[in-house]
Amino acid sequence: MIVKGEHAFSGRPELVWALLLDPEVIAKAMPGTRELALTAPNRYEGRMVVTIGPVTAAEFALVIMLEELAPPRRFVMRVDGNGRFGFTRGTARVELAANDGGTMMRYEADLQVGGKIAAVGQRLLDVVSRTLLRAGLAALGKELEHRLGDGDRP
Amino acid sequence: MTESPSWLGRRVPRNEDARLLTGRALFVDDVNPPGTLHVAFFRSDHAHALIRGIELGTARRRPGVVAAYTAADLGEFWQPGQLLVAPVPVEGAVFHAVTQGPLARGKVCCAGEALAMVVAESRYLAEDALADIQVDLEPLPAVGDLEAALAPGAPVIHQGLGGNLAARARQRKGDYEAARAAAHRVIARRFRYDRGVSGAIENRGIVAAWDPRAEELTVWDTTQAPIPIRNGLARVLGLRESQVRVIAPFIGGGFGPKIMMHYPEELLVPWAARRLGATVKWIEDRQESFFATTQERLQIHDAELAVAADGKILGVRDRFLHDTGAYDPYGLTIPINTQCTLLGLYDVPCYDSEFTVVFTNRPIVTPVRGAGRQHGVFVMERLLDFAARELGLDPVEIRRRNLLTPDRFPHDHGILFQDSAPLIYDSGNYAPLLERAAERVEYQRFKRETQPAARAGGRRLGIGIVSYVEGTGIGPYEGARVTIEPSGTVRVATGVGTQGQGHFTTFAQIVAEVLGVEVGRVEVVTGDTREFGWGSGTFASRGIVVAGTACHEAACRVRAKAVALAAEILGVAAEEVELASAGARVRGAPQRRIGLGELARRANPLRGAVRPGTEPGLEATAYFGPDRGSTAAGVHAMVVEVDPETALVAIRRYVVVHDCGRVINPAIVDGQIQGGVAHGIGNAFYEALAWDENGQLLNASFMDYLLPTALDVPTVEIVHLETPSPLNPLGVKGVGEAGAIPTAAAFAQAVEDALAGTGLEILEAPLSPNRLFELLQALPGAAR
Amino acid sequence: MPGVSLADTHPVVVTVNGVPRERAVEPRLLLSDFLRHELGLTGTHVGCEHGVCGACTVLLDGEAVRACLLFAVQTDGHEVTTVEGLAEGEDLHPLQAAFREAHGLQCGFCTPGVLMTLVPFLAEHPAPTEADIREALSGHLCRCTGYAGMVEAVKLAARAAGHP
Amino acid sequence: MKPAPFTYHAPASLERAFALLDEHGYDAKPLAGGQSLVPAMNFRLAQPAVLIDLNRLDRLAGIEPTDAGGLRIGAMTRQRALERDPRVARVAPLLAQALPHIAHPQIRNRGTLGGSLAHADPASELPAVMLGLGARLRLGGSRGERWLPAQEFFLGLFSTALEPGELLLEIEIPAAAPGSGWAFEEAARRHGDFALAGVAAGARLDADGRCRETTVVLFGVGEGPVPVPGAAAALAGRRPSAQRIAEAAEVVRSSLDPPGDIHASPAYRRRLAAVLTRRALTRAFDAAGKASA
Repeated sequence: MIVKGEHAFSGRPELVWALLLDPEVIAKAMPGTRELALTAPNRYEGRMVVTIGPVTAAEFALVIMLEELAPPRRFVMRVDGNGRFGFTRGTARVELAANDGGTMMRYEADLQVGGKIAAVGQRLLDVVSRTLLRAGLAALGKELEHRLGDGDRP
Repeated sequence: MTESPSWLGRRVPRNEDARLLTGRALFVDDVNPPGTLHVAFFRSDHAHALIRGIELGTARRRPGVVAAYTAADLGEFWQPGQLLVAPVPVEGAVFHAVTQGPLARGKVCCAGEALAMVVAESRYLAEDALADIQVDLEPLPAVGDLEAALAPGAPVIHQGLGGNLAARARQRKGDYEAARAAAHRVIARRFRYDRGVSGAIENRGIVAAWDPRAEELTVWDTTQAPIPIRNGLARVLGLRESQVRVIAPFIGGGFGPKIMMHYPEELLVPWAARRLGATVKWIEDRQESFFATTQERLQIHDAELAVAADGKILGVRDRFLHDTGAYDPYGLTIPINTQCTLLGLYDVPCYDSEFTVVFTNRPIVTPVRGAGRQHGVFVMERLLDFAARELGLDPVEIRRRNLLTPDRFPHDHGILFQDSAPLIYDSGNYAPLLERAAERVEYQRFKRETQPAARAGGRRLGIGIVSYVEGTGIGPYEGARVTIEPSGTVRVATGVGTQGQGHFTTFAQIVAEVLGVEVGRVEVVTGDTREFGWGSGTFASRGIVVAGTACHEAACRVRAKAVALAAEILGVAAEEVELASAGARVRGAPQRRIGLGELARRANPLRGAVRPGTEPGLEATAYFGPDRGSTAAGVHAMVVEVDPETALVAIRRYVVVHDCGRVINPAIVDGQIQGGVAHGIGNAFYEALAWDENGQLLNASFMDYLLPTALDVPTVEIVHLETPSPLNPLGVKGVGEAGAIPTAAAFAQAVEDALAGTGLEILEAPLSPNRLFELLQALPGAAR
Repeated sequence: MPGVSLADTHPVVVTVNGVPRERAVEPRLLLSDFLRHELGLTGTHVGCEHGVCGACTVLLDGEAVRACLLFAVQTDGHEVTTVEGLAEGEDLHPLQAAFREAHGLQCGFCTPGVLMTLVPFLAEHPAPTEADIREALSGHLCRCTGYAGMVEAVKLAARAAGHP
Repeated sequence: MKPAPFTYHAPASLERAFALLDEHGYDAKPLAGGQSLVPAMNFRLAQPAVLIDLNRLDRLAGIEPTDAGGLRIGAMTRQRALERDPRVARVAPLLAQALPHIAHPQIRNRGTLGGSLAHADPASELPAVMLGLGARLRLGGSRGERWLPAQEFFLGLFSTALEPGELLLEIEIPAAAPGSGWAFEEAARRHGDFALAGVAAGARLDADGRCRETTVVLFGVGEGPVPVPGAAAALAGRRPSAQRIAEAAEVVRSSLDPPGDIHASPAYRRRLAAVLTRRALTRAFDAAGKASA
C-alpha cells in the first residue's frame, strides 16, 4: 500500500528536521507508541499498541531505523512492527523544503501489513492508515507549534 | 407388497436424508470422547521466510497444554509428503516433484504453513498457547506473479531446482502452423482465470484414537479417500494396514481438496495420538481453511484460434502458465485437464498446447470441482465468441458449424488425458444439446424481441450460450460387496466415501433394481475401511461410473446365487426363477415364491452339507476398472441484466441441457448440476482470493471471500438428453463437476451481449463489479 | 470444559429443546460449543465462527440467532431450540419432510441451521413468495445445492400447511 | 477461532453497569447484540479483559412515541423489533427502508440499534440514517446524562462522543415534517454485505414545489457517515428536476475522497455514491411530492 502526500509546517526545515528525529516526537506522531528509545545511532525500539474500534490492544514490537540522512532535506524511515496479530513494515521517504518561512514536507511511504490484520481487516486498512497518518501529522504540527510557542523561534 | 416399476431413472427420495435432517448424522467434529485432546497449529504470517528459531517453552508450561512440537521434534517421522499422482507420461514433459513436510523445516514457502503444533485439553487452551509461541522468521521476497516467477533473478522457492519451474508439457496434433497460414482470421487473446477456495461449509478435521490394548489406530477423517489414507498412515507409522481403521463418516462437502492425501494435519494428529496414547482431535477453523486447505484456478493463457471464412475451426494454439502454489503433489492432473477440455465438443483438426507449471508462495493447488476443465472451456468459448464477432456470425451459429457429428464417435483426439489414457470421447450427440438449449432459453426471440424491448426501456439484458465436455469416470477401479441378510435387508459396502452426492441412494437404486427389493431396504455403507478395504476414492466425477458399476456387478452375482438356490428349493430350472418384491418366485406362478431373507438363512445352514463349489450365504464382491473415462457434455445458456452505472450484474435465467448418459436418479443429478452452477457463478462473479505483492491473503474470511447466496443463484432449468456410455453396463457418465465448468464463459458472453456496442471484451474470470467498472472506464467515451 | 477451574466459571440454567440443563461454564464458551460438546447436541454445526455461514443457527426464545456469536453464559434463564428439537420421535417435522421430498439438501452440513431459520420464518410468513424465501435463505451459505431444492422445499412445506 | 478469556458481568441495573464501567475503565467493553464484537473476539482481534453484558438491562429496550409525534428507542432495542414495528415504518420510513440491508434476519434478531451506533463502523447503515433523520442520542454514566445531536455523536472511524464510563441509552427520532420524502439506497456485493457505498436521503418541498430541505448522508465512503451539505445547496429553493438532481449527485462525486479495498476502488466508490445519490434523491422527491400533494 502506497501512502503519499505533503504537509506544510510553520517553522524552518532545520526545526522540523530536529523535530522528526526526536524519539519523543516520533512516539507522539505514531499513535499508540510507547517506550520508544534510541538503542543505537538512528535506531529506535519500542512498543506500539493500536486500538481501533473492536480491535483492542493490537500490540507490536516496534523497530524504527533512519537511513540516508541528509539534514535538513531528506531521510528514509524504516518501520518494522511484529505482534500476535501480524506484522507491519514500511519504508517512508521524507523530503523537507523551505516554503515561505515554513517547511513543506513531502512523504511517500510503502506500507506492508501481514498476518491476521491483513487477512481479516483488509476492508479497513486504507481508511485506518489514513486516519493514523492524519493523527500523526496533526501531532507533529501541534508539537511544532508548541516548540515555536516556547520561544524556540529563530 | 406390490410390483415396483424400475428403480432406475426415478426421483427416489434419499435414504440418508432422515439422519441428516434430524441432526443424527455423524460428522467428524461430532466425535468427541471424554478426555479428547485438542490441537491448534501455529502458522506463518509470512509467505516466504527462513526459519531462524521457534520457542515453545512458554507454551509448553501453560496450564492445560499437554505437548507442543516443531519439525525438529518429529525426528524420523518428518518426511516430505508422497507424490499423489504420477505425472502423465507426455513425451518430452518436464516435472519436478516437490512435496510438503508435516511441519515447516528451515523455510516457510507460503503464508499459513504450519510451524508448530500445540496439544491441549481444549481448543480454547490450545489457541491461548499459540500466543506464547515466539518465532524468529527472516522474510524473503515472495513469488506470486507467474511470469515474474520465471524471470531470471526471481526469488527461488525451492533452492535445489535453481528456479520456480515445476513442470512443462506440450501436446500436439496436426500441423497448427499450416492451419494458421491457411486461416482467414487468427483470433489471439490473453486470458486469466483466478484462484478461489473450494468452500465446503464443513472445514477439514481429524480425530485419531490409539488403543494400546488392541494396538489399533482409529481415525475419523474428513477425507474423500479413506482407503489411501489408511494405507499411507500404516506405512508412515510402521503399522500393518489391518491395525489402522479410517472412517470417513458424513462429510460436509468435498469438492476436491478433501482428497489431498496426506495433509500435514492428517499425519500429525494420528502420530500425536499414538505418541500420547490418547484421542487427539484437530478441527480446522474457517480462517485456517483459507491457508491450510488446497485451492485452485490461477492460469494465464496466450491462446489463438485459426478460423476459415465460414467460421470452421482450422486449429488452436495455446501457451499457458499454471500456478501450482508452493508444492506440486498432484502431478499434472489440472493442466492436462485444461489442455484436453479446451477441445470441447468441437472438431479441432490442429492443436498445439504447451503449459508451464510454476511454483509460487501460495497455498498448494490441487483439483477443485472442475479441476482445470473450466479454464480450457473459458479460453475456447471466448475465442469462438470473438471469432463470431469478427466474422459477423451469431455465437450459436459458429458453434453449430464446428460440433463433432455423431458419426465421429468414439472420437480419438490424439492426446493424453489425466488418467494417462488416450483422450477418446466414448459417445456423444452434440447438436441436439445446442439446439435444445437455444430453444429452451428462446434464443431467437430474445435477440429479436426481448433484448431490443428492454434496451428501449433502458434495461441492458444479455444472453450467453456456451458448451463444454466433462471427462469423467476414470479408473483405476472401485469395488463393492453386496450381502442379502437373513432379515431381508440388503447391505452394500463400498470404498468410495460420500460428501453429499447421494451414494446411499443411487447405489441402493442400482442394487434394488437387480435384486427386486425396495430402495429403502438397501443399506449402503461407504467410507469405512473396516467395511470395505479396496478402492481409491471419490473424485473426478467417477463415483457412479466406477463404484456404481461395481455395485451392479456384485448385485448380479448375488442374484445368480439367489436364483440358483431358489431354483433348487422351488424345484424348477434357474431360468424359471425371477427376483421381485423382495423374494424369488417362479415366472408366471408368483405364489410359488420364497423371501430373500429366508433364502439367505437357507444359504447359511447350520447342519448338512454345502455342496463343493458353492459358497455359503448370499454375498458377492465385485470390482470395476474402466479402460478410460467416459465423456459427458452439455450446453449452458444464461440471461443477465447489467446495470451499466453501478456495474452490478444480476442473473435472470439459467438453462442447462446436459448429457451424462443414463440417469439413475434425476433429482440427484439435477442437484449436482444446480450446485455446480452455483459454484460456477461464484467463480464467474464473486469468488477470488486477493493477495498482495508480499503473498498476504487479504480475504481470509466469509466476510470478504464471497460465496454466492440464494439471492445470487437462480433456479436452473435443466434438460437431460441421454447418450449412454458404451464403457459400462449401466451406460452412465459422471456429473459431479459439470455445472461448474462453463459458467464463467457463459457469464462473459452474456455480459458482453448486454453491453453490445461498447466494444467491451471480457478476458478474465472472475469478473467483479469493480473490475467491470474499470473495464468500462477504459473504453473510449466512458462516463466518469 | 476441560482445563478450566470452577473458579472462573458461571452457573447457567438454560432450557434446551424443552429440557432444563444446568452447567457451570467459562464465560468465553461459545453457545455453539456448549450445545455440541457440553450437551452432546451435535446437530448444530459450526462452519465459520464469525456469523456469516449460518450453519450454527439455533432458536433463542423462538428467534433464529447465530450460536457462534453468543456466549453460553448469556443464555442463562432462556430457551434454546436446536435441530434435535424439531422431529417428533421418528416423525420428521413437516419442513424436514419437505426438504427430503424436494432434495433440499446434499451433504447436509448447512441443513440444520437452514431449518432453524425457516421454522420461525414460516410461522411469520405462512404463504411466502419466492423472493421472501430467498431473502430468508440468504443468511445461509450452502456449497452443494445451489439453493433451488431448498426454495422448493419451503414452497412445499407452505402448501402442505394449507397455504398455496 | 475461539475467544480469549475474559471476566463476565451481566448487571441487572444501569447503576450497577455504570459502576462496573467506572471500575474497569478501558479494560471493559460493553456487550450489546455482539454481532460485531463477538466475531472480532473469535478472531482474537478483540480481547477485552472484562465484558459487561447489557442484555439484562430490560429498561434499555423498547419503542415509545413522543408527544411531538416522534419515537424514543431504547439503545438495546433489537433491529428486528424496529423492522416489525409499524410505527417505525410510519414515523421513520428512512429507517424502515435501511433495516433490511443490515446483514440478515439472524443477525438483526440479536443486533441492537444502540450497539450499531456505538460501534460506528464506517460502512454501517444506521449512523447515516440517524444523521439523515436528525436524531438525538441520550448518553449516560455515573456522572449523569446528556443529549447529543447525531452529528455530534459520530467523531470518525469507530469513534464516538461516548466518554469512558458512558453508555448510549436512548435514541430520539423526531417526527418527519409534513411534505417530506425519504429514500435509502445501498450497493453491496451480496445482499447483507458491508456496503460498497450507500446513501440516506431526505427531501422536503414547499407549497409551490420548490426544494425546501434536502439531506444527503453517504456511508461506506469514509471514516463514518458523510453528510454532503453541498448536494443540498445545489437544490435549495429550486424545483427538483432530473438535471438539478444530477448536479447534486455530481457534487457528491467530486466532494468525496473514499478509501479503496479489494471490493471497490476509490473511483468505483465515487461512481456508486453519485449514482445512488441521484436515485435516492429522485425517489425522495417523488415521495415528498406525493406527501405534499
